[in-house]
Amino acid sequence: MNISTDIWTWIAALGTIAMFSFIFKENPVYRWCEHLYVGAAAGYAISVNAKSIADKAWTPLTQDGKIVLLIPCIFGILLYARFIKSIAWLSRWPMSFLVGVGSGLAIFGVVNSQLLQQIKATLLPLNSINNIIMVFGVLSILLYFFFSMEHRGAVKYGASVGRWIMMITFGVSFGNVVMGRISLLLGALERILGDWLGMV
Amino acid sequence: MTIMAGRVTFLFTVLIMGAIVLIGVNMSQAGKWTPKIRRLAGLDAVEEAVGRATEMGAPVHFSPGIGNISDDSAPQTFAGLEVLAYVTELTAKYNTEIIVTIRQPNVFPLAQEIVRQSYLAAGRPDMFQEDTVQFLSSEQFAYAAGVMGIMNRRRIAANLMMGAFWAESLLFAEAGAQVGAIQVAGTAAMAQLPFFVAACDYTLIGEELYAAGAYLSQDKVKLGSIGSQDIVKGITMVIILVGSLLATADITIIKDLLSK
Amino acid sequence: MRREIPLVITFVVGMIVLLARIFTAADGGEFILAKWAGELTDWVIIVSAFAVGLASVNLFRIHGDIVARKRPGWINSLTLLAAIVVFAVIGIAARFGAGPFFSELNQNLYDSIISPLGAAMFAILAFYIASAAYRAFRMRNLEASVMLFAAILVMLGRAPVGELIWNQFPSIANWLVDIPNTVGQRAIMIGAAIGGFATSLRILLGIERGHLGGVE
Amino acid sequence: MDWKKLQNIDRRIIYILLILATAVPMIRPLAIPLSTGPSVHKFYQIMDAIPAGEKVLFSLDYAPSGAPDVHPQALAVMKHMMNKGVGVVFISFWEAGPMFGEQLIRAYEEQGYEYGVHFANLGYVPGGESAIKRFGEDVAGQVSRDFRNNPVSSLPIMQGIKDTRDFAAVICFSAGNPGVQEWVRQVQGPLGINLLAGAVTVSVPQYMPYVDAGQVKAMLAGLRGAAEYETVSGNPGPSVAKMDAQSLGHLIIIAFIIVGNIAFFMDKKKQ
Repeated sequence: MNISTDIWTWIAALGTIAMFSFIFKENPVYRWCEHLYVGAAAGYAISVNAKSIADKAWTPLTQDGKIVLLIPCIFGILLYARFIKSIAWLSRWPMSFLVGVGSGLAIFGVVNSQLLQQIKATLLPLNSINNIIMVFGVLSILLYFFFSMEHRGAVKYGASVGRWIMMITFGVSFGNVVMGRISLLLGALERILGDWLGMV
Repeated sequence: MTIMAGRVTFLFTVLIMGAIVLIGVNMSQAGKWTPKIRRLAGLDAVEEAVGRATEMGAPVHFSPGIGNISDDSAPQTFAGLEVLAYVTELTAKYNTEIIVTIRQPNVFPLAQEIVRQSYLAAGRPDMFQEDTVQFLSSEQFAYAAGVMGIMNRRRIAANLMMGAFWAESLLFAEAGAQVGAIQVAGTAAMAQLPFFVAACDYTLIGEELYAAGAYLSQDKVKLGSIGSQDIVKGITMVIILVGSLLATADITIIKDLLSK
Repeated sequence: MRREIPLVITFVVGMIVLLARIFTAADGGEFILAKWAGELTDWVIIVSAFAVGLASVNLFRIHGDIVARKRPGWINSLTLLAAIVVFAVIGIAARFGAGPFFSELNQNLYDSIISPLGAAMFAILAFYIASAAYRAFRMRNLEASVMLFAAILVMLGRAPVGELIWNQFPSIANWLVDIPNTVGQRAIMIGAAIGGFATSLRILLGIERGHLGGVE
Repeated sequence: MDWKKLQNIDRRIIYILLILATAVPMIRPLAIPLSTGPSVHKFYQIMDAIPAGEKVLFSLDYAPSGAPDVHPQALAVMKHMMNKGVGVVFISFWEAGPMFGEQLIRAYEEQGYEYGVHFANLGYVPGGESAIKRFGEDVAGQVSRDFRNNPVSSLPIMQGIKDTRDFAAVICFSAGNPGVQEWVRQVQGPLGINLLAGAVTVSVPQYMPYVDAGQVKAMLAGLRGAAEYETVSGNPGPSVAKMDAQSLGHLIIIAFIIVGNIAFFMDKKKQ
């Protein structure tokens, strides 16, 4: 064994153990570390975002004279209008801006990469067992997602096949990520057993 | 100005789907067509969960996910916020505390406004407190640590998670199970569905999350939209079936059209 | 006015972002919509940066109140507030060029607090995946059994020890991942895309307003 | 026997057994044989065919959270490249990436390898997808100073490098976006670089189409990919030891599922 003498390594290792302690029981040490972590992350985020306001808005605005950047800055300040009752309604402007960009981006993202690409990938020749499973599997699950009709008769049969296939999917995905999750634990153990205690 | 290569089909798809949705919404608003939504066990469970929290005198926790409103995950976040409006009114009716935790700074003002308005609509503006809607952290796992701490210390009786989730999904679901909460989750994040299905009492899968707002509110606009979505789904199924049959005969016309 | 302007803002910026992904300049040169859309995405970063401050106000109010009234756990709340200030000040000093001392301190604080605590939270998933499997994977009915067997087969196919037991486990696992898993993922994605499209469209066109917190 | 109780076994017992099952083999490896897949062999052959004196680029696109799955891959490939005398240049499009570059370098600097000759760390470039595109087309134009604040033009290893085609291979170690998908879209497609990938386990199915289409020449999948690479290159190292922990961890979870089900059925039978 070869215990580390670096103070930062100690902090990291003890913090890791404190977080792990939660799984046994919520306790005062975890509670303290949780608050420290939330505060630290918030402070860090403030510094990162202050820098991005400086880089993305202030510098181009003041040095390159990019006046149009006043708009997002005003929007940003309007977010705080909610604290003043008489002009609180102004805080909806920046929100509707964010929502607008989001819905525009989302329409492109979901239709192009999720809908069209996935439909295209399902158009397979029905000449192998795998392809037949693929095409009819997708169809039966889509049947399950019909909301405006009760599942009766043939629809009920098709939709329940769809449900089974989804259950297999969930089981497979679950089993498939176990390795990735154990890897994370090994990474944390390495921090404790290796970096800190020097046993590995 | 010209259409980008490979985006022609996208343009027409958006126009056709958009027309179907708009016509459905208009007909539903005009009372000419009222689609009925089949029973969704997961959503009936929402009321059950709030009811149980009331019996136990313990709070309800709600998370609208960790997605944003200004990127691809926006629709899931909106769907989650629709459910939040309904759940808040429900808790106002039952006089039960709700704790809403937020990860995205952008989502925070929206969620706060929705909760405030819902309390107002239910005639209980007094129930709104500064810590009803809590921003925790924009850092994914700091948010998770905060949520898990709150669930434990406040001994929540119901845990509702509706929106876009990433790796923290299982952290919440297991921490919720540890305190014995009834848990209902809903997400379209494929990678996290298995964990919700395994660890929660009820899970809304994919599109069910988008149907939730309509189902709970029975709002005509939303119902019309759900009906239209079913029509779009029907067309999709026909395209897949015909396309595969044609592909079997070595005709790739539909596939080529989709690549335009 | 109060109602219309937000709807107009949403519609206009949403359309710019969307159309910039469909159309381009005929001569292959720079396209004005693409330029605006790029500009708007930069604006999102700026507005979001302001929102971080707004959200932090909430943290200060909640925990400041706990500290001021010396409610139970006020020491934790004080720690939280102190951490915000310390990390924000050192971070800003480091990022705005206050010298190598601050840069190094900032890096060390990140590496030994934010990063390991985050990694530890993430690693808790290894424990939770085990307890979730134990609790959920019971052969209660056909659906649950199907899920259970799929999960076990894939686990045996992934861990090296599975191959020692039976050398066919990896190929079974691969088939399960390639075919049934893809089927499910694809179909759920198609359904969710249709739902996501309809939701976004209703918001873009202002048919849905609930997201802005109702109408006053 | 109280089957009810066994069904609701205290979860802490599961946690303790899981810690033991993973920690013990890390301290004392069991050497469970590990088979190696064709994808890893292909990856190894491509890397092994690079002659000494050439340079490769590592794009370190991961953060501490995904690192346990991806960083070991970078370690294994780094070791192979150093043994062969191939230079390695690091770039990152994730803020945390350069830190991992420094970690990779540290062990070799102690052995006397020289910074700027055998390796260089170009640091972090913000801007996601568009940054990858610009960097791909014009390396020196995008990064003028490296992570250690040396002018990039002064580094011997960077002589003769204009764009990413001048590297014998580009390996994107990726835990999400921006990462493999952006490299394929923005650089591999337009420039036709020799692109390989190291992926977190969860992303593997998502990237398979790129491998099938030949856009990504070969891929390492998660920690297991790293362990297989160590085995193939004849230097079983830390990742191989971790695979033993993986095996025991999986067995523990499966054993618990079985115990839970036995208890469930016995309880039902009793009733």
